[in-house]
Amino acid sequence: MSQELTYEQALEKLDEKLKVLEDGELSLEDALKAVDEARVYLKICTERLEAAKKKIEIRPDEP
Amino acid sequence: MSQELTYEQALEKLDEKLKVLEDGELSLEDALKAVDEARVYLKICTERLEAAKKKIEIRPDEP
Amino acid sequence: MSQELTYEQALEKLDEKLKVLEDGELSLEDALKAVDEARVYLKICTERLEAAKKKIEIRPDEP
Amino acid sequence: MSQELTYEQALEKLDEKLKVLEDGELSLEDALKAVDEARVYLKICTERLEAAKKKIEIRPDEP
Amino acid sequence: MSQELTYEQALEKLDEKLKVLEDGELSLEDALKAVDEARVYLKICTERLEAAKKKIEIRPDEP
Amino acid sequence: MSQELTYEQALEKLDEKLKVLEDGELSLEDALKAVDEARVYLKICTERLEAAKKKIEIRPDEP
Amino acid sequence: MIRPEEAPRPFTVTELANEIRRELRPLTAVLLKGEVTGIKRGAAGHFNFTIQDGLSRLDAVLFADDARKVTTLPEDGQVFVFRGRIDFFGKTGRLSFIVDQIEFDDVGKLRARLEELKRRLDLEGAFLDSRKRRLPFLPRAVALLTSPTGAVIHDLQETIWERFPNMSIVVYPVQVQGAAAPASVARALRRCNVEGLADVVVIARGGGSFEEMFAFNTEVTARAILASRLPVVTALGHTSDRTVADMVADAECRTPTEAGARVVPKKADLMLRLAERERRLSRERDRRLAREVERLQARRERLMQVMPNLVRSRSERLVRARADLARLSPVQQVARRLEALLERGRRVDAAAAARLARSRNLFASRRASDRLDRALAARFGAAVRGLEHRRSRLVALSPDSVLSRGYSITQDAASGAVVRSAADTARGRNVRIRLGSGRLGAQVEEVEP
Repeated sequence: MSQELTYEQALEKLDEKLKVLEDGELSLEDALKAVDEARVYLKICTERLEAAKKKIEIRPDEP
Repeated sequence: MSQELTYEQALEKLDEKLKVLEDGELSLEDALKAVDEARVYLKICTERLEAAKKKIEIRPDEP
Repeated sequence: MSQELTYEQALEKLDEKLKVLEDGELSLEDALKAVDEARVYLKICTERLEAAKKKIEIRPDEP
Repeated sequence: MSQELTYEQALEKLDEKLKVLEDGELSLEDALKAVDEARVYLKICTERLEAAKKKIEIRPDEP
Repeated sequence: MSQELTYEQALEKLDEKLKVLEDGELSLEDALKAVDEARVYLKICTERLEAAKKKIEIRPDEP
Repeated sequence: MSQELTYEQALEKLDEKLKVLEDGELSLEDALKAVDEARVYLKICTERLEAAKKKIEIRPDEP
Repeated sequence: MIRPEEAPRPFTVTELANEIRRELRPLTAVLLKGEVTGIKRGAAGHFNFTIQDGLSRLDAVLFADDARKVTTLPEDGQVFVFRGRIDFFGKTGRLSFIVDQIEFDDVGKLRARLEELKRRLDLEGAFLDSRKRRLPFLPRAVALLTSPTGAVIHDLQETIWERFPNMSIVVYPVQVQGAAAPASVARALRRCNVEGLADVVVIARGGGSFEEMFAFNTEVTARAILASRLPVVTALGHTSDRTVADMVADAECRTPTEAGARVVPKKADLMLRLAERERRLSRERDRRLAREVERLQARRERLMQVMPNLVRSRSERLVRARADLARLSPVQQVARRLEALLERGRRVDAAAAARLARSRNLFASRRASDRLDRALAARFGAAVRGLEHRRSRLVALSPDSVLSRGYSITQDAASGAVVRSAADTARGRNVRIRLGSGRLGAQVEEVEP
C-alpha cells in the first residue's frame, strides 16, 4: 500500500510518525515500530524525490 | 485544446503555473505536474512565436 | 512468561517492586524476593533497550 | 524443622523465648532449654541474614 | 534416681532435709541419713548450677 | 547381736539398764550384769557416735 | 522660353500646346474659390464640372484618383475652395483647372455636423473605454487598411518586421480620402472580419487637412469600426484633431510606426521573457526539489535525533531504577536486623545469666552447707551430752563405784556369781576380779575360808 502513496502523503505520514516520536509518549515497542514506519516513509519520499530528480535530469534543456 | 490557445492565453496559463509554483504551496507532485504543464504552455508560446510566416498579402478591393 | 513482557510492562513491574521495597513493609524474605524480581525486570528492560539500541544503531546511514 | 523456618518465623520464636526468659518464671532447666532454643533461633536468624547479605553483596555490579 | 531430679526438685528436697534436720527430731541415724541425702541434693544443686553456668558461658561468642 | 543395734536402740537399752539400776532392786550380780550390759550399750552408743562423727567430719569439704 | 537654336522654326500646334502647358505649370497648388455647376461623372470615375464666380468661369476636372482622396465631392451650386493646377489640353484646346483637393468654404458648418455626430456616438457609449476591444497580445497577422500607394505600408511593414521578423501582414487597400473613402473603409473592415486572416486591424493614412481626413469623421466609418469584431487601431497621421474614427477605435496611434509598435510586440522581448520564464520555471522546479531534499534531510535528522533520545531517556530511567534498587536492596535492613539479632543474643545471654545468678543467689542464700553442719553439730552435741550424762549415771549407779577406793569384786568366771566368801569358790576355779579400773582374770590357788 505504501508504494501507492504520493510523496506528500508519505511525507505527511512521516511527519505524523515524527511528531508522535518527538512527543515521546510512545512505549518503547511502539516507538521502534514508529521508527521503522518513519523509515519506510522516509524511504518512499527519498525514492520519489530521486525519481523526480532523475526525470528532470533526462530532459534538462527541454523547454 | 492547448493547441488552440493564443500566445497570450498560453502565456497567461504559463504565468498562472509559475505563480502557483512561486507561491510554493503545491505539493511536490503537483509542483512537478505544474512544471510539466508550464513547459507545455511555454512550448505553445514558443511555437506561436514561430508560427507566423513573414509575408505580405495584398487583398485588393473587390469591386 | 517474563520474556514476553514488553519494555513498558517490565518497567511497570520494576516500578511496582521498587515501590513496595520503598514502602518498607516487606519481610526480609519478601524483600529479597522483591529485589530478585526487580532485578529480573531490570534485566528484561535492559535487554529490551539494548535490542532497541542495536536495532536503531545498525542503520545510521540508512534512512 | 527449624531449617524450614523463615527469618521472620524464627525471629518470632526467638522473641517468644526471650519474653519468657525475661519474665523469669521458668525453672532453671526450662530457662536453660529456652536459652538453647533461643540460641538456635538466633542462629537461624543470623544464618538467614548472612545468606541474604551474601546474596545481596554478590550482585552489586549485576543489573 | 537423684540424677533425674531437676535443680528445682533437688533444691526442694534439700530444703526438706534441712528443715527436718533443723527441727532436730530425727534419730541420729536418720539425721545422718538426712545429712547424707541433703548433701546429695546439695551436690546436685551445685552441679546443676555449675553445669548451667558452663552451658551459659560457653556460647556467648558462638552463635 | 549388739553390733546390729542402732545408736538409738543401744541408747534405749542403755536407758533401760540405767533405769533398772536406778530402781535399785537388783542383786549385785544382776546389777553388775546390768552395769556390764549398760556399758556395752554405752560403748555401742559411743562407737556409733564416733563412727557417725567420723563419717560426718570426713565430708564437710567434700560435696 | 524659346531656345535660340529653335527660334527660326514655327511651332507646330502641338509644340505650342506643350509650350503653353509648360508655361502654365507654375500655376500649381492654386487655391480657387467658386461655385460648382454642370457636374458630370465620367465613366473612368472622374468628374467634370465648371467653377464660376458670376463673372468668370473655368472648366474643372477631378480625376478618379483624386476623387477618391478628396474630403468631399463637389456638388452643383455649392461653393468650395478647390486646390489644383491649371492645365492645358491640347487635344481639346481647352484650359482646365485640375482639382486635387476640395475644401468646404464653410468649414464651421461641417464642424457643427461633426460635433453633432460625436454627441450622438458619445450618448451611445461608443467612446467608452469599457466597450473597446483589447488588442491581441500577439496577432497571427496584422491587417492593414490603407491606401495602396502611400508610404504607410512600407513604414508599417518595416516597423512590424523589425519587431517581429516573421509577422504576416494582410493589406486591404482602401480609399483614405475622398467621398468614396468611408464606404471603402467600411467594406474592407467587413472583409477583414469575415476573412479573419488577421487578429488586429490597423487603419492608416498619412495625415492631412481637416478635409482630407474627413472620411474618418463620417458616421459610416465610425459605425464600421464599432461593428468590427477584430480590434481596430487608427494611425491617421499627424493631425491635431482626433477624428471620430480615432475616438471609436480600440486604440489610437499617431503614425503607422507607432501603430506597428502597438499591435506587434518585439519578438526578441517575448523570447527574452519566455526565456526568463523558463529560467524561473527551472529555478522553481530546482528550488522545489531542493526544498524537498532539505525537508527530507531535516526529517531524516529529526528521526536520527529521535532514535538515540528514544534509548537515552529510557537508559537514564533504568540507571535510576538500578540506583533505586541498589538503595532499596535490604542491605541496611539486613544490617539492622543483624544488629537487632546481636541485641537479642545479648538479651538471651543476659536473661540466662540473670536466671543463673538468681538461682545461685537463692541457693547461696540457703547456706545449706553451713546449716547442715550446724544441724549435725547440734545433733552430735546433744548425743554426746546425752551419752556423757548416762555414763555419769552409770558410773554413779554402778556397784563398781566403791572399787575406786581399792575394793574389788570377784565373780565366778563360769557362773558370774559374786564370790562373797572364799567358800563360794574352790581351788582351781577361774574367777574374774573387778578393780577400780579394769578387771583381772584369775585362778583360785588358795581358798581360805
